[in-house]
Amino acid sequence: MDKRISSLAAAVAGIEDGMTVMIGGFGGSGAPIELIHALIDRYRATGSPKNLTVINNNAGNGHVGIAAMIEQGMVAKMVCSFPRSADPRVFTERYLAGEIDLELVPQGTLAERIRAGGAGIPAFYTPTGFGTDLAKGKPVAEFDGRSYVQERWLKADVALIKAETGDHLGNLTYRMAARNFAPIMAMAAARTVAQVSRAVEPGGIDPEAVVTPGIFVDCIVEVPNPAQEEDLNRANAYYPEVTA
Amino acid sequence: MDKRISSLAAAVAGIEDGMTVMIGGFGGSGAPIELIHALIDRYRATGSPKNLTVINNNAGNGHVGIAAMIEQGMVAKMVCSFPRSADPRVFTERYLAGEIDLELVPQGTLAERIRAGGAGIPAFYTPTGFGTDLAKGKPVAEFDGRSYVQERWLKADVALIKAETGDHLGNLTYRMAARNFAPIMAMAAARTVAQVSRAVEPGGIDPEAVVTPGIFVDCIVEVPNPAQEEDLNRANAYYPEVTA
Amino acid sequence: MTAKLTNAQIAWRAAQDIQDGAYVNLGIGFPEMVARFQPEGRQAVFHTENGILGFGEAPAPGQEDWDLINAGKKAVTIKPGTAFFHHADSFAMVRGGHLDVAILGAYQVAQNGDLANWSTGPKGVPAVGGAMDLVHGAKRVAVITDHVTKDGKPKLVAACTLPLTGVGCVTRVYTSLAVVDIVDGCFVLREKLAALSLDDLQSLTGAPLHLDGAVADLTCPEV
Amino acid sequence: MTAKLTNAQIAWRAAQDIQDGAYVNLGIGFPEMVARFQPEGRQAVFHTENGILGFGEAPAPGQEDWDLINAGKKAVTIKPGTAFFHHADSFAMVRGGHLDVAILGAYQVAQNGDLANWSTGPKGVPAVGGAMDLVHGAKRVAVITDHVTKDGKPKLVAACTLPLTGVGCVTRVYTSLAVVDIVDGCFVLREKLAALSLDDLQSLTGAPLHLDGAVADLTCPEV
Repeated sequence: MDKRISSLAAAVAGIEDGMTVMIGGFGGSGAPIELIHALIDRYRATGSPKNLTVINNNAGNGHVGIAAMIEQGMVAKMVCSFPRSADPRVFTERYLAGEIDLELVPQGTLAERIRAGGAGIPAFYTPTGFGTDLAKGKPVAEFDGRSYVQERWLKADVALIKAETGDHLGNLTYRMAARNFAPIMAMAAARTVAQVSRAVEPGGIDPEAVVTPGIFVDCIVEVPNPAQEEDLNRANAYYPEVTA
Repeated sequence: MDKRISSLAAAVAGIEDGMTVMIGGFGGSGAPIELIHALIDRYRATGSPKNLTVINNNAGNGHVGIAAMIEQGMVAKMVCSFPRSADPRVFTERYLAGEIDLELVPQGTLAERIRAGGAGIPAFYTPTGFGTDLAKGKPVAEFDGRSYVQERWLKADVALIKAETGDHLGNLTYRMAARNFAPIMAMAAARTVAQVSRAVEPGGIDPEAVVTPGIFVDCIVEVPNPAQEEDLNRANAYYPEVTA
Repeated sequence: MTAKLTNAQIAWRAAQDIQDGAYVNLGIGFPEMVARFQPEGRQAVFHTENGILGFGEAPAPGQEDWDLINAGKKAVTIKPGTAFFHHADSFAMVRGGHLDVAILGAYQVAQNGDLANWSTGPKGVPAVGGAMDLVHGAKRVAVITDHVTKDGKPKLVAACTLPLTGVGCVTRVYTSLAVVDIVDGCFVLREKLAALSLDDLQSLTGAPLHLDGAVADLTCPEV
Repeated sequence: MTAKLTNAQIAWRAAQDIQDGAYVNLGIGFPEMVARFQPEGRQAVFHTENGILGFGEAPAPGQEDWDLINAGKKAVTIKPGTAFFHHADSFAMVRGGHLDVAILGAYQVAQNGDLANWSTGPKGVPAVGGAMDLVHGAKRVAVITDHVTKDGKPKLVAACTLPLTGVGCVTRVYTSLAVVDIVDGCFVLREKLAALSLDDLQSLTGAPLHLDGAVADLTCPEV
């Protein structure tokens, strides 16, 4: 078994129109920029995939990564907790124009719904959001005298995540707070694609230090020295590059 | 902040009659033998704690560890998935005599209930056990055409766990499959006591390799070269030692 | 009666259906034997409930490390690519549908896929372990078992009389006499020992055996 | 009107109530300032939603590592004892009651402890982040805020008119004029600026201020 895929294009080939795609990252940290841009390349070349539902904590920043996907018109709906950023114009304009849907989810509920999707838990109760607009229409129940909201699992067709080290069996480690949503998204997607800064042979990761066991990962593609979204935005980058 | 406690006796001092105690370990691997035996010492010296509810995957093996607690008469109820072992006589005899209660829980449901207790999720739905005797009397619900059982969180007053390395802030790593229930029990108990084979200064554990962050741990006590339950049982050990 | 397959042969037959790279959980006891018979060129990744993925064979006697055991509390080894994780993550793998196949023993399997393999009734100390999770988690749940009980009663039955492990969960049964699929509430015979007549097999089976195309000969090497 | 506390002074006052070794989450923006004012000899352990416990101060400009940020997307640093974890574990810490205190900003706080701090109404793009989890998770939820809005309206109110973040969750409010506890559905005044009369404070507050023993002077150093 060898889960390595040699090209970014091949890694994102399975994503089709209308799919739900989880994308790792919290702001720029952990954003799999190269995978996202490979998907944009495919869309620009073929017109597909479009009408995507994207699950991410945020809704893009500047004009790269998820913001660039939205700018290209690939995204029909965002599921996120905080669709704001230093430069949220791309999402904001489309949202206010009614061109993109938003499902706003409290951050911890978003994380738990994703984890539930990966763990085979179709629904759970949380105190979060009880009595607020974000719980409207959801079942509520009382346990031990306290009120809770019932929330459903979230699953995806594909997860695109960024990891630090990956072995051929798909075992992954992460880099600092770039870990964030990646381990749980890897669990919750039917197919998980990880870009890794360093691919190693099995045995190259200490079994104690594996964060995402390979069972949750379908393929890895090595991207040494990946772009950092924050750096791109500080340089006012656009994807695709704006030519004069 | 320094969570080190110098003696096993002090580490188990807070456990009182009638409390619920989670004890880490799967069979012998991860069993905090020294903490358990310190608790037995206290019971023999003071008559307390007794009437304990113990949550563990199993129900003791031979005459050491949890089996010895049961043999001493400290345990009123076991919550576990598999109350059998190579030598389960201590539990078996008391159970068949009606002297100890048993709540039998499927292993994955046991793990998820404990994790839910630690994560503030009072109830969740699982397919496990649906239509079986172990789901009798529990609420059921259908999601997307499939039937599920509602299960409640499990919490404890105290968790006793065994870890490999612990720093003064309570960050922990484990040793191989001795990890098992310890990380989730640490989350689910009001007070978590960890025996560690090696105590280190903060910074002595790679931040990426921390398995249990210190927020889940109240105190650590160093026990170099801890006993392995399996070795004790192969040597027909008793606790306290049987004197001729 | 025709010579039936040995347990090792049943395990061998089950192993032939495991694909290269499959994630597999083997129930404790008899099913553990399946790991010995992986076909040449295929390597499954074995999962154990107590938090190891990709473990290796048993160590040599005397080389056991009792922190490195499987769900049956037997010593195993690590291999390149092994990963450790805690129990909630382990059962997220199980319940979340990430295992390709779970192979379990059985007291009874019903024609609707119900499985009874954890309790023979109210006597003694009940113990369930991870079986109830496995039957609702793995993408494919297979059973390996003798075709009949020690006193000759069918283990493939119209409806389970023993306490259930799971409802409608088994899709294939490898027995000492046959390979039987469960399709739409029926036993469908896929393979049987060549020397055994269909009538004789039916007489040892507690519910009708349906045919759906040819029945292959169940052949196993001496193992 | 009496000189009110600066934001830094409000943050300083809130910091005085944080015990040594406390696990603390500071909301993004103004509440982050609380970390600057830990009293001598006390060291809190700061949690950030995006998966770090025990992080350190901001790095020097130019030294930022953008994989090492807080929930406000600002660069932080590691310290001896820092731990990284994923988002579900991070919110297990929050929702599971493991944080000793969360300190948040507010648009409105009601006398029953209701908090509104995430939305000023249906205009624009709504964004909630982790606030709704924090208010139902931390053992103690405190608010730091100016006592009134920019146009002079009370932020401590009889009932919130803005969309709620959480129901009955706040137990203490540190404002630019006072320290107010919420007890049994009432505002209970604990401290106020010495130069401010109770009547004047009441006139700036949207619900009755109750007294329960002496009201201390709210004093803060220049910070």
